[in-house]
Amino acid sequence: MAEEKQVCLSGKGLTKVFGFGRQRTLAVDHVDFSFYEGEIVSIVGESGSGKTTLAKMLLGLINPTEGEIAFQGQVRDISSQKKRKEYWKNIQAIFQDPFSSYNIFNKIDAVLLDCIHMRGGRNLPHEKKVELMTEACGFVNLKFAELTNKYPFELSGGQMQRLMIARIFLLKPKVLLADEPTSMIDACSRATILDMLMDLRREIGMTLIFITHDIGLAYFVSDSVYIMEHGKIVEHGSADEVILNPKEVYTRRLINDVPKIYEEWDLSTV
Amino acid sequence: MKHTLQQVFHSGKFVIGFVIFVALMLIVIIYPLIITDAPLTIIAQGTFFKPGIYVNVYDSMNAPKYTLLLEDADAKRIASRLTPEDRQAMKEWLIAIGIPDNAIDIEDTAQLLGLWETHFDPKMQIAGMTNAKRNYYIRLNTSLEGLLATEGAIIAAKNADTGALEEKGNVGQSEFVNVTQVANVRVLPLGTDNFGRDVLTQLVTATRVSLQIGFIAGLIATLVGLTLGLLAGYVGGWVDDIIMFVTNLFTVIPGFVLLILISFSIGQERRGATTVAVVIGFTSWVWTTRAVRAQVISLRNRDHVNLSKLSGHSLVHIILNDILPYIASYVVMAMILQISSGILAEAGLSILGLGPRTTDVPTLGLMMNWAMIYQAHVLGKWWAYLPVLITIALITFSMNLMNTGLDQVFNPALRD
Amino acid sequence: MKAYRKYFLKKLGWFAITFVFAFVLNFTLPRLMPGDPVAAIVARLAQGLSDASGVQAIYQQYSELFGTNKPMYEQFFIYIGNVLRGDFGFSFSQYPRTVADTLKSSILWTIGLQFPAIIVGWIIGNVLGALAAYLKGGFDKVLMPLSIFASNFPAYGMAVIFMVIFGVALEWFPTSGGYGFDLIPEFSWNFIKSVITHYQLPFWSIVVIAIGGQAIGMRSMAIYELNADYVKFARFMGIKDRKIIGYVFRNAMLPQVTGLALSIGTMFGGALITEIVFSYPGLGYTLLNGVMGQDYPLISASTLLITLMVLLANFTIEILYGIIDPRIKAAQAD
Amino acid sequence: MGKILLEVRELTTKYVTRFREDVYAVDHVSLQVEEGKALGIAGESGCGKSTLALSLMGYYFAPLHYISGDIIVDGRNITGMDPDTVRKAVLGRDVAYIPQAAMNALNPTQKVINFIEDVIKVHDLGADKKEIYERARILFETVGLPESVLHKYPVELSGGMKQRTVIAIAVLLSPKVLIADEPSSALDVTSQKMVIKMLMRLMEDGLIGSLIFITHELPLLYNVTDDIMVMYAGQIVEKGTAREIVFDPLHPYAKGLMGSIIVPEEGVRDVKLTAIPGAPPNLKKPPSGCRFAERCKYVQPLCKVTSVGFKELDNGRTYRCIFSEAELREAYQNG
Repeated sequence: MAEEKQVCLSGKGLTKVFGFGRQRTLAVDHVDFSFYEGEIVSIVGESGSGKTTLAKMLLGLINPTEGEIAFQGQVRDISSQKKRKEYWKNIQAIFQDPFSSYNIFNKIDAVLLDCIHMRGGRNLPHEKKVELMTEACGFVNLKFAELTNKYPFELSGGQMQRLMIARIFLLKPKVLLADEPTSMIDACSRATILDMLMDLRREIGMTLIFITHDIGLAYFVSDSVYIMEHGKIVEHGSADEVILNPKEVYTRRLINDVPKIYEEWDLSTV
Repeated sequence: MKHTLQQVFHSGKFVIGFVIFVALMLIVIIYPLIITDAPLTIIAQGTFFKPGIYVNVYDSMNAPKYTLLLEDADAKRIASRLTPEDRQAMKEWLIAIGIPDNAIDIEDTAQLLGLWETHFDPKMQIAGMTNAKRNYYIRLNTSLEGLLATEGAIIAAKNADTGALEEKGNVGQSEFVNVTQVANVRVLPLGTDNFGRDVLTQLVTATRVSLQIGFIAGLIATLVGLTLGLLAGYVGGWVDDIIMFVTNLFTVIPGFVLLILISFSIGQERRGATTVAVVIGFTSWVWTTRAVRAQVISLRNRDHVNLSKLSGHSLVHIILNDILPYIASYVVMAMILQISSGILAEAGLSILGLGPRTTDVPTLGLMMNWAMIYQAHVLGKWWAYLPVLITIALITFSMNLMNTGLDQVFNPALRD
Repeated sequence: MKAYRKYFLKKLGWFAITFVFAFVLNFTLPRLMPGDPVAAIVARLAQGLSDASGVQAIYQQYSELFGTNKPMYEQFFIYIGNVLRGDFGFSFSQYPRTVADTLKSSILWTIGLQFPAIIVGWIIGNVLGALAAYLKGGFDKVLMPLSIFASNFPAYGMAVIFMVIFGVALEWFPTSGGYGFDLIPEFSWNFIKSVITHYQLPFWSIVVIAIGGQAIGMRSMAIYELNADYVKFARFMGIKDRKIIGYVFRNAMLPQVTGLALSIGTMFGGALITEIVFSYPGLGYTLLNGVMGQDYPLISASTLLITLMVLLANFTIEILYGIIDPRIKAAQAD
Repeated sequence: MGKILLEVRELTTKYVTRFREDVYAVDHVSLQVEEGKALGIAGESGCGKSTLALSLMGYYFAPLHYISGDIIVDGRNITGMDPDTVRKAVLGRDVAYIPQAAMNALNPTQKVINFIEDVIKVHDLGADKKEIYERARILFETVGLPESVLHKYPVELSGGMKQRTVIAIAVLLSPKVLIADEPSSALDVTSQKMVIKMLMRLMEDGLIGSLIFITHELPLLYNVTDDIMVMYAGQIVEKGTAREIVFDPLHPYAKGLMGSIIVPEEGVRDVKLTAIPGAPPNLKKPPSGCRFAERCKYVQPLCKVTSVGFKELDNGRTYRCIFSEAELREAYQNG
C-alpha cells in the first residue's frame, strides 16, 4: 500500500489486573497495538484470553491498571464524565447478545433518540428526529413506522441486532467495536448482519474492530488480525499472513484445531 | 409492563393474598368512621366480658312492653338457670332414692324437672348424706319452685318520704321489650378485655397501628437496604467490601437482640409506636441489602448498562433507568416481607414488654401481651387473644401469599 | 485436609470478629442513648425496689462493674475483664442473686429445648418440602398453603394455640413451667417424667413453626434441582427415580444448611418468645423477668449470651457444612 | 449396507412450555442409522434438534410427551414398552445420550466413580465394588482419561475433561446408538477437538455401535458424520451424505445454511455469504404448507398450502420441496 496509513487507536503496555493477593489475575498483560483508520481488525482469542477485558478498556468501560490508550495520536483522557462522553462520540460498540443489550423497560425510540441527542440533536424539531430515525432504520432494512412505540422484546434477535447497527448509523463514530456480534444469532442471519456492518463501514468510513473467538470469521472479515492468549497478544499481522501462514505455535494450533471443509481436519494433533 | 401486571393478577396466590389484605385495609379504614369510640376507653367494670349484646336492665324495664306467647320460654328460662352442677346433683339425689340411672337424662330439662317434682321430698333421710348437702338440696328446690312460679315480678322502689316500698311496675313472664326501643344497648361482638375495654374497637385500631408500624419499618428497611445494596453492587471495590462486611456481621448477630437492647435503652417513656417502627426498620435491612446487591451485580455487567454508559448517560440516570426497573419487583417483594416481619417483630417485642408505651394506642402485640399477662388463654377467654392472633396471621399470610405469587411471576425457575 | 483446615480457620476468624463486634455493640448500644445510664437505672430502681440498702449495694456494684466514672474506653476494658471472669454483677430484680447465677440456671433449659426443636423442625420441614417438590399434585397443594401459613404465624401464636388445645382443653400436658411446681430439681424418675411432659408443648410449637419455612425453602430448591441437567443425564443413564431423588435431596439440602445457619438467629428469637408463653425457665423467660424488673445487668448479660449461642450454632453449622459439601474442599484446593 | 441399529419411523413428540402451550418440535421424523456410521443432524436454534435428541431415547418425562411413531433399536420396537423396562433394558445399553451442557451433567456432590457404580448397579451388572472399579478403570484407560478422574468431584474437572468424563460414562455399557447433542459447543476449539477425537475412537474401537451427532456447527458435522439430515421447524428437510449436503445442498433452506459456512481456509474471503431473511415459524402453530415457504426465495403460491412430501433421488438422497432436482439446480445456477 502506497498511501500512509493513519493510526486511529493504539495502546501501549496496556494491562488489567483483577483482584489482589492470591486471587490476583492478569487479564490483559502489557499489550501493544495500533489500529489504523478505516481498517477492519479482529482480535481473536479463546475464552479467558482477555479479549473482552481489552475491549472494555478500549471502550473506556473499565480503567486499565497500567499502560495507556491513544486515540488519533493523542493519549486518551476520560477522567471526567464530560470527557468520557466526548470519547464515546468517537468509539461505540455492538455487543454479543442482542437480548441483553436493550433496557426492556425503554421503548425502541428511546434507544435511537439517545443517539440523536448524543450527536447534539437534542433541540431538533420532532419531525427531523423522526426523519433521522426512519433513515437509520431504513439503512438496516427495518421500518421505523412499525417499530415506534414498541418494546425491544417484541423484536426477533436478528432485528434487535440490526437495530443496534442503526444506532451506530446515527452515532457515526470513528471506531466501532463489535464484540462477537453474530455469535448469538442464527447462521442464516449472520450474513445479513455482516453485510450491514460492511455497508456501514463504507458509509461512514470508520475503523471496525471485531472481538471474536471464531478464527474463521476473523479471517473472513478482517484486514488485520491480532491473536490473544492468556492476556498477551501472541501474533498479529494481515489476515492472510496470520491465518494462512501462522508463525506462532499457538496460532497454528488454534487454526489447526478448527474443523475445516476443504482440507482434511487433522485429528492426530491432540 | 401492563402484561406483567396481568400475569401478577393471574396468579391465584397473589389474588387471594391481595383480597384478604384489601379487605383488612377496608375494615381498618371504614370501621372508625362508624364506631368513633376511643379504643382504650374502659367501658366495663370487671374483666373479660363475654362477646354479646349488652342490654341495659333499667332501660329495658322502662321500654314499651310486648306480650309474646312463646311456649318454650319457661323451659329456656329454667334451662339457662340450671347449671350442669345442679343437674348432676339432682340426678344423684334421684339415683339415691332408687330411680334407675338410665331413666335420667340431665340434658332433658323437662324430664328432669318432672322427675324432681314427683320424687323430691325434703324430709326424706338418705343414708350417708351430710346435713350441709341436705340443706343444699332444699335450697335448690326452693329456687326451682321460684323459677317454676307463674307470676311475674313486682318492681318496687323506696318512697323517699316514708321509706316504704311502693310498687312501681310489674314484669310478667311473657313480657318482652324490643331491643331497638331500649335506650342503652351496647354490642360487644368480641367482648371486653382484662381492663374492660371493647376488644373489637381496640383490635381495629391495633391493626391500623400495627400496619403502620409494619409499613414504616418496612419502608426504612427497604430504603436502607436498597441504598446500601445499590452502592455495594454498583460501585463495588472497597465500598462493596465495607458494606458487605457490615452486612455479614448483622446477618449473624441476631436482629432481635439488637432490637431488645435498643428498645430497652430507649426506655418505656420514649417508646412510641413510631419509635418502635423506626428501630425495627433499622435492625432489619440486611436481607434487602444482600438481595439488592446480588441483583445489581448481575445487572452491572449486562450489555444494556454498558450501552447506556456509551450513550453518555450519567451514573444517576443509569441507576434510575437501567438498574432500578430491573430490581423493582425484587424490592417490592422484599418490602412486603419486611412489612410482615416488622409486624411480627413488634408483636414479639411487646410480648417481652418492650413494645410501644401502653398509654396511647393499642397494637396487636400489646393486645397479645395484655391477654397473656392476664392469663386469658388459660382462663378460656378466647375473645381476648384469638381474634388478635387471627388478625396477625391474616396480615402476614396475605402478604406472604402476595409475595409468593409475585415470585412465581418474576422467578421462572419456580414455575413448573 | 489442608483445604478444609483453611476453611475452618477462615470461619473461625470470621466468628471471632463477629463476636467482638457483637460484644462492642452490647456494650455501647445502651451507652449511646442520651442521658446517664447509671442515673437512669437508679431512677428506675427507686420505683422497683423497696430495700434501700439493696439499692445502694447494687449502685456500687454497678459503678464498679462498669466503672462509670472513668472514660468510655477504660469502662470497656473493665467490663471485658469482669465478663471474662464470668462476673456480670448483681441482678437488680433478684438481689442478692448474681446475674451469673440466674443465667446459669436458665441456659441449660434453653439449650435443651431450642436446639433439638429447631433441628427436628428443620429435618421434618426438609423432608416434607422435598416430597412436595417430587410428588406435586394434591400433597403439594395441601402442604404448601399450610407451610406458608405456619411459617407466617407468629411463634407465640402457635404456642398459645398449642397450649389452649393440648394444655387447657385436652389437659394432655401441663401449660407452664419446665417441671412440676411442687418438685425440686433432682435426678429422680418423678422429676424426669415431669420435665418430659412439660417439654412437649414448647418443643412441638417450635418444631411446627420451623417446619413451615424449611418446607417452603426445600420445595423450591428441590424443584430447581429437579430441572438440573445432571438429573436429565442420570435419567437417561437408566438411574431409578428414587435414586435421583436421593441426589436431588442431597444437593437441595446443602443450601438449606447454609440457610439454617443464616436464619438460626431469627428462629432462636421466635423460640425465646415461645418460652415466655409457657413460662419455661429458660433464657427467654429470664429476659422477660429482666425487662419486667428493669434489670439492666440481667438483660445485657442474657442478650450477650444469646448472641454467643447463636454465633456458636452458626459456626457449628458452617463447619459441618464444610465437611458435607465436597465443593468447599475443591474450591479451596486451587 | 450394514446392519441397521436404529430405525425411527414417523416419530412425533411435543413439549409443553411453562405457559402450558404445546410445541410440536418433532414432527413425523424418520431416520435410520447403520452400524459403524455416524448420522449428523444440522439445524439452527429452535428447529427442534435438541427435542429430537431427547425423543430418540424412547423414555419420556415432562415436559416432553410422546405422540406417535416408532423407535426400533436393533430390531426391537421400544415405543410400546413399559417405561421401567425401557429404563433398565434400553437406556445406556441400547441408546445413550450425551447432553449439551456437560458443565452440569454430573451430580456436583458425587464422585465420578460413585455415579458409575449407580449406573452399573441399576442395570444389574455386577454389584461388586471392586469389579465396577476395575471396569471403570479399564474404560477410562481406553478412552484416554486419567484414572484419578474417578476419584474426583465434577467441580474438580475442567470443562473439556468433564465432557469427556460424561462421554465415558455414557459409553460404559457399550450402547448401540450414542446420541450426542452439541457435545462440544461450550468448549474451546482444542477441547472440542479432543472430544471429537474421543468419539471417533469409540466408533473405531466398537465401544459404540453408531453415533447420532447433533449440532449447528456445519464444518464440525461435515468432519464427524457420514450422513447429514437438515432439520427445519421440527421437520427433516433434506438428507444425504455429508459431502452432498455441504457442497451440493438441494433444499433451499439447506442451500442457505451451507452458504453461511465460514472456515479459516484459503478462498473463504472471496465467498459471498447467503442471507435468509425472516425467522423460523412458531412451532406452537406450524404453518400447513411448506414450513420454509415464508422465507424461501423461490416460493410458489402452492408451497404455502400443500403439505410437501419427500422426494427421493436414485442415490438415496431425499429432500422435501415441490421442485424437482433439475428445477432447483437451475434456480441456483441463476442465483
